[in-house]
Amino acid sequence: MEYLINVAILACIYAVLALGLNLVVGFTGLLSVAQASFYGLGAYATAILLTRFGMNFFLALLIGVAIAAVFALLIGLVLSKFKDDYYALASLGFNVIVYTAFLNLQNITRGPLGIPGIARPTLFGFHFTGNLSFLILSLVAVAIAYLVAQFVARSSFGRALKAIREDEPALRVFGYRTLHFKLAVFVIGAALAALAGALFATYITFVDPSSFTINESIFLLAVIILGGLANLRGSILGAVSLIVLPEILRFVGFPTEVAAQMRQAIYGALLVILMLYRPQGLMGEYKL
Amino acid sequence: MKALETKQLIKSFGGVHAVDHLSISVEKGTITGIIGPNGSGKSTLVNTLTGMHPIDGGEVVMNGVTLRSVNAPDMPAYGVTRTFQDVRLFEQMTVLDNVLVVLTEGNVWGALFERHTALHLKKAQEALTTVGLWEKRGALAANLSYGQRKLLEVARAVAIGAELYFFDEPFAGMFPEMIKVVVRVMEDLRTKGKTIMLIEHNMELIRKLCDRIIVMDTGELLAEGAPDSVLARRDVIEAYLGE
Amino acid sequence: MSIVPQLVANSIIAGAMYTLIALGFTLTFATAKFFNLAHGAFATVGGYITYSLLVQAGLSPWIAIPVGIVAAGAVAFIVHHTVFAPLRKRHSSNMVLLVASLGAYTVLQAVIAMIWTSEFKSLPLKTAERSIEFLGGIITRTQLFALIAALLIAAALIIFLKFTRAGRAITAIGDDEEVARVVGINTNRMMALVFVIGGVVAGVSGIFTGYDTGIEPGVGMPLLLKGVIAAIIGGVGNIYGAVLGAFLLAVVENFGIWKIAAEWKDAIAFGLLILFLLFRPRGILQK
Amino acid sequence: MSRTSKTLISIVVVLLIIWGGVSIYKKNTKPVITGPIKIGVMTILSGDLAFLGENVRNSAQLAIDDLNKDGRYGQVQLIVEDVGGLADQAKAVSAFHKLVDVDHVQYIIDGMTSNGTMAVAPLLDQSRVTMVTPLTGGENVDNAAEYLFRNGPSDIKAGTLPAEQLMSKFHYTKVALLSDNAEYTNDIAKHFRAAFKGTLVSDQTIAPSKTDYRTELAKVKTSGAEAIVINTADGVSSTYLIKQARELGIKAPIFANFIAFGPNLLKTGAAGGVYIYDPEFNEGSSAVQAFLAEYTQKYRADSPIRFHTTGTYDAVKMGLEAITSVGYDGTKIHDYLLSHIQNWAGYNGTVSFDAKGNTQTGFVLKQIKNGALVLVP
Repeated sequence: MEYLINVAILACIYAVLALGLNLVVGFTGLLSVAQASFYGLGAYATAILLTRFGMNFFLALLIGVAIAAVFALLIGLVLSKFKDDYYALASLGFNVIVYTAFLNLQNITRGPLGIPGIARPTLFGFHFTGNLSFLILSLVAVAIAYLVAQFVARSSFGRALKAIREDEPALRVFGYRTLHFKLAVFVIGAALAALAGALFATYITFVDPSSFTINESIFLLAVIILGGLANLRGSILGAVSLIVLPEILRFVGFPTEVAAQMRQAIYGALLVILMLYRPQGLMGEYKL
Repeated sequence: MKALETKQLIKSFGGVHAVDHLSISVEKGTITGIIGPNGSGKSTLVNTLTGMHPIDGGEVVMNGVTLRSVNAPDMPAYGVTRTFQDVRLFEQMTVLDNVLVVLTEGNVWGALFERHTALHLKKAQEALTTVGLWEKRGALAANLSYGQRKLLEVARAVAIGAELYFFDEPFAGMFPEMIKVVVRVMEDLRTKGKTIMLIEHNMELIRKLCDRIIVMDTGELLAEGAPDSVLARRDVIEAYLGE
Repeated sequence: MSIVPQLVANSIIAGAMYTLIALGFTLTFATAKFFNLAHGAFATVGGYITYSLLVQAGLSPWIAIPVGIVAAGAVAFIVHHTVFAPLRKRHSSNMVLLVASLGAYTVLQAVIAMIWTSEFKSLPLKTAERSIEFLGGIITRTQLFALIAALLIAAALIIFLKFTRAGRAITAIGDDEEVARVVGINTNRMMALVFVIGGVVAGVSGIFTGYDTGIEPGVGMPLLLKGVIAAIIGGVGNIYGAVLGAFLLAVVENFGIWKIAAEWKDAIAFGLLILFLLFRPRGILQK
Repeated sequence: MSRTSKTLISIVVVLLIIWGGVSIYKKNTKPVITGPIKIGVMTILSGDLAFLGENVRNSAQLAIDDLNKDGRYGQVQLIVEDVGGLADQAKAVSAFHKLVDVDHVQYIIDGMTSNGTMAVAPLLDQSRVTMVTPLTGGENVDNAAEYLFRNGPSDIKAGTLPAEQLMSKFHYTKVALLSDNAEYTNDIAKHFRAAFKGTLVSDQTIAPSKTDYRTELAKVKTSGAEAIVINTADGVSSTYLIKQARELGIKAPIFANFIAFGPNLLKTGAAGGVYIYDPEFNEGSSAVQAFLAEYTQKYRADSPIRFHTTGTYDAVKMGLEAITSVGYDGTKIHDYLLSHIQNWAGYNGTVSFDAKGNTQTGFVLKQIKNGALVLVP
């Protein structure tokens, strides 16, 4: 049971990440490979505020989200200069830089030592220490993330995002200052990533830089592409399937050394096959 | 009363003047044809006037305001809108969304907290009905026929409701009945006192629609005046036939 | 003694390595117009095949190295044939191609790890490594060879593109694929050729990496990323640019970690990339 | 189209979940206490460090076969779970829950890098499951959890011992330190800096798992160091460092930490004369040599990290000892290890757990001489 709960919690965390990223990639067509850096910013901010200042989780969470949002604003400002594959490359660059900062700014992040002993969230004296209660918290987070994403997607803002994705210069002629929209959606995506980060930090109760590499960003890209671009339910589906898949492989009984590689091979093959036969992903409404 | 004026307008690409010290003026409530051989700078002129290319010299006067640089997002504020020669729809969006997006809030905060209203929908319906695309409102723009795509662009321009319309070769590749539709749209706009600048190669339509025409060649103003007189001029014909 | 000559030497060595990986990448980009991340895996394949023939089969380098290079080219051909060609026929966007190439890379890396295990391997030298005094700095014979190879391959590519029929055809495709097709160039065949050449060059870089520092299945991506940065700051799609960019990157990195601490090396490299994308997006050579 | 795919996918997902559920159910039905003794292994089976994980797994299996020749423990089952590349926290936590929840494992051997160990540590105390790491650990790991034991050598000693010997034994006053920016190497470096009384003419932190250290080494070369201490996080970067140091004509003697002594170092010609602080284990004992020989024979390769092999053997042995004497219960096993593993004769030598469940296993100075690692008197 604990095991299934654990898998469910992880799926929730990744669902929140995916929902945020899908707004940026799926709706706005900005191929961001930087989501893990905002995930990390949220996780570290929460971890530090909880361990050093004993702050309440939900306050720490808000501050973490705010910090990620500020960074997203600055990074997004630079990224807004780029398009398509150059955007992907530049955002990847930022992920590397942020990761390197986690590793080297040791007086803040403790570098590779990581930050242990992060307390589980508490609300009005209720402690989310048990995994079941934490799962409920995570599900609430997914619900919030989903509602936020849905609100954005269904608003006029969301329609404008799609138009930016399709033809930004043309949209400008109809009175849109598209830069503001691109920044706003990037910030929202980052904020959701930070929310996921706060959950991750308090669930594992330990953070270190290794969780926020470019590989994580690439994995997240695979999640939303599999689930379907510009489709929110797709993001959740993608997160669930790519988190459950390796757990199932534990029971298939590959020889252990192959199993790990097999997982990688499957991710890769999945991406190739999707691009070949279904570039919008399973439930997608937008082809890259 | 002038709807638009350019003074010594310059747009150059890599040293070559695509629009070369061009000074024109357009009366309100008229349809002005812009003609000239391919590469004479007609579309470049429109792109420059709608802020898609930065101005490299000269001035533009739009509804009374004198500008040295034109910023695309300001177009609705100046009451200006356009269609594109190379059809530029929002391909992976529905026909309806293609129109709604130009109607709804363009400010980021406003847009975030706005859903499209019945009013938006009504305007969109009017625009789409005039070009006969309302039934297709659910289809993806990408799946329309070429002519329908052109019509959708017209609908988009009509829906936003401007004072000055640039139509960049709207009739190209349209069936006769579609042409009729667009012609009617333009005439309605004129009767409502709106101003239209029309780039077109079909001289028949030019004669039929335009009150005045402007002839461009290699970015310069070659001739202007009433269609019949201008189209009779030798140099104009030469410019077209490339002598 | 001064540290600078050695820094210069180090920059030249690193520059040569970056050049080797950047060349193939930039050539493919020049014609196919997308970032091929699988290119990194082609290099790894070359290294590992050579390793197997050299160490496991005990063959002479004169056989092992050419076969390794050919193998890399072959894998490149297969990946192009099974993944990229169909996608291009469908006029997929270059983001689709980018993601697909990422997938291809991931698969290749996993397969390599299954065959050769994840353990780090280095290609053995017949005779002991010899160090050479070079502009006051010290480099090894392998590194000197790498430098020569890098410059030779760059020259060869330039000559090939300028003076051979196929080369000019490829350049034509790079300028405008439609036009090229109209004037009767078999673009698909040429595209395959481009990928094979790219793979071959990648193979060479993989083998030198194997000799100079060694390889493990994941080595392809970091290697390629440096190549990509080099290609872009030099002016992507441009052979001269790849060489220039590679050496510029190497110099900035090495002098950077001299003044700043070494652990920021990657950040320095990507910082340079972002600066270029912002202020000189088409690279040193293109205006 | 998208509706059909939706239904299709949901079906697939449902099937997968059922599949998972069934296999879990199968495992669940196994009686917990009666039936085989289950020993869990959480380790790294992919990525650069896979060789490390495979070694732990192989050693544990061999140890079980060895200790259970006469079948005195009945059936002993080894359940190995991968924790992904460089131990991935999420995967580590999943692996733990799978072992404890599905397989009802009470005793785990830890073959993870510290980030995985740290992620799992709080869960050990929560679910009262005992975990022993035959790998190394510093302050981070030593204090991570009550139910976490370390029978591998201590990072603290890995820092202090070289510092003392460089002064007292070799009388070096100007030393260069090259240290990877990784968890345990930072720990080692910290204690080295604290204990070394001479001057560190060059003290550089280098990015882990890079390949080109020429510029860092150029700095060292110009610093005029009498000796160089190499403190890398894996045997790969150390190989580069040593190779490139010699290529750059750096003659100063090199002292490397144990982990720097990767499987490749002996093969590297340049490594001749390099000093290694090798974790001590009962090398003299014929039993240990026999076991290592058995390993080589069974897996057709020498153990890449021998003290992991012996440490894993000890971990298996003390585990089986505890289980058979107090029953298959994490808490009891934990208490047994604390009370009974005192001056306990194992392949790592004489082992005693302190109150925090850590041994004082240390290091011995060795040197690479013509392709072999020999003890320095």
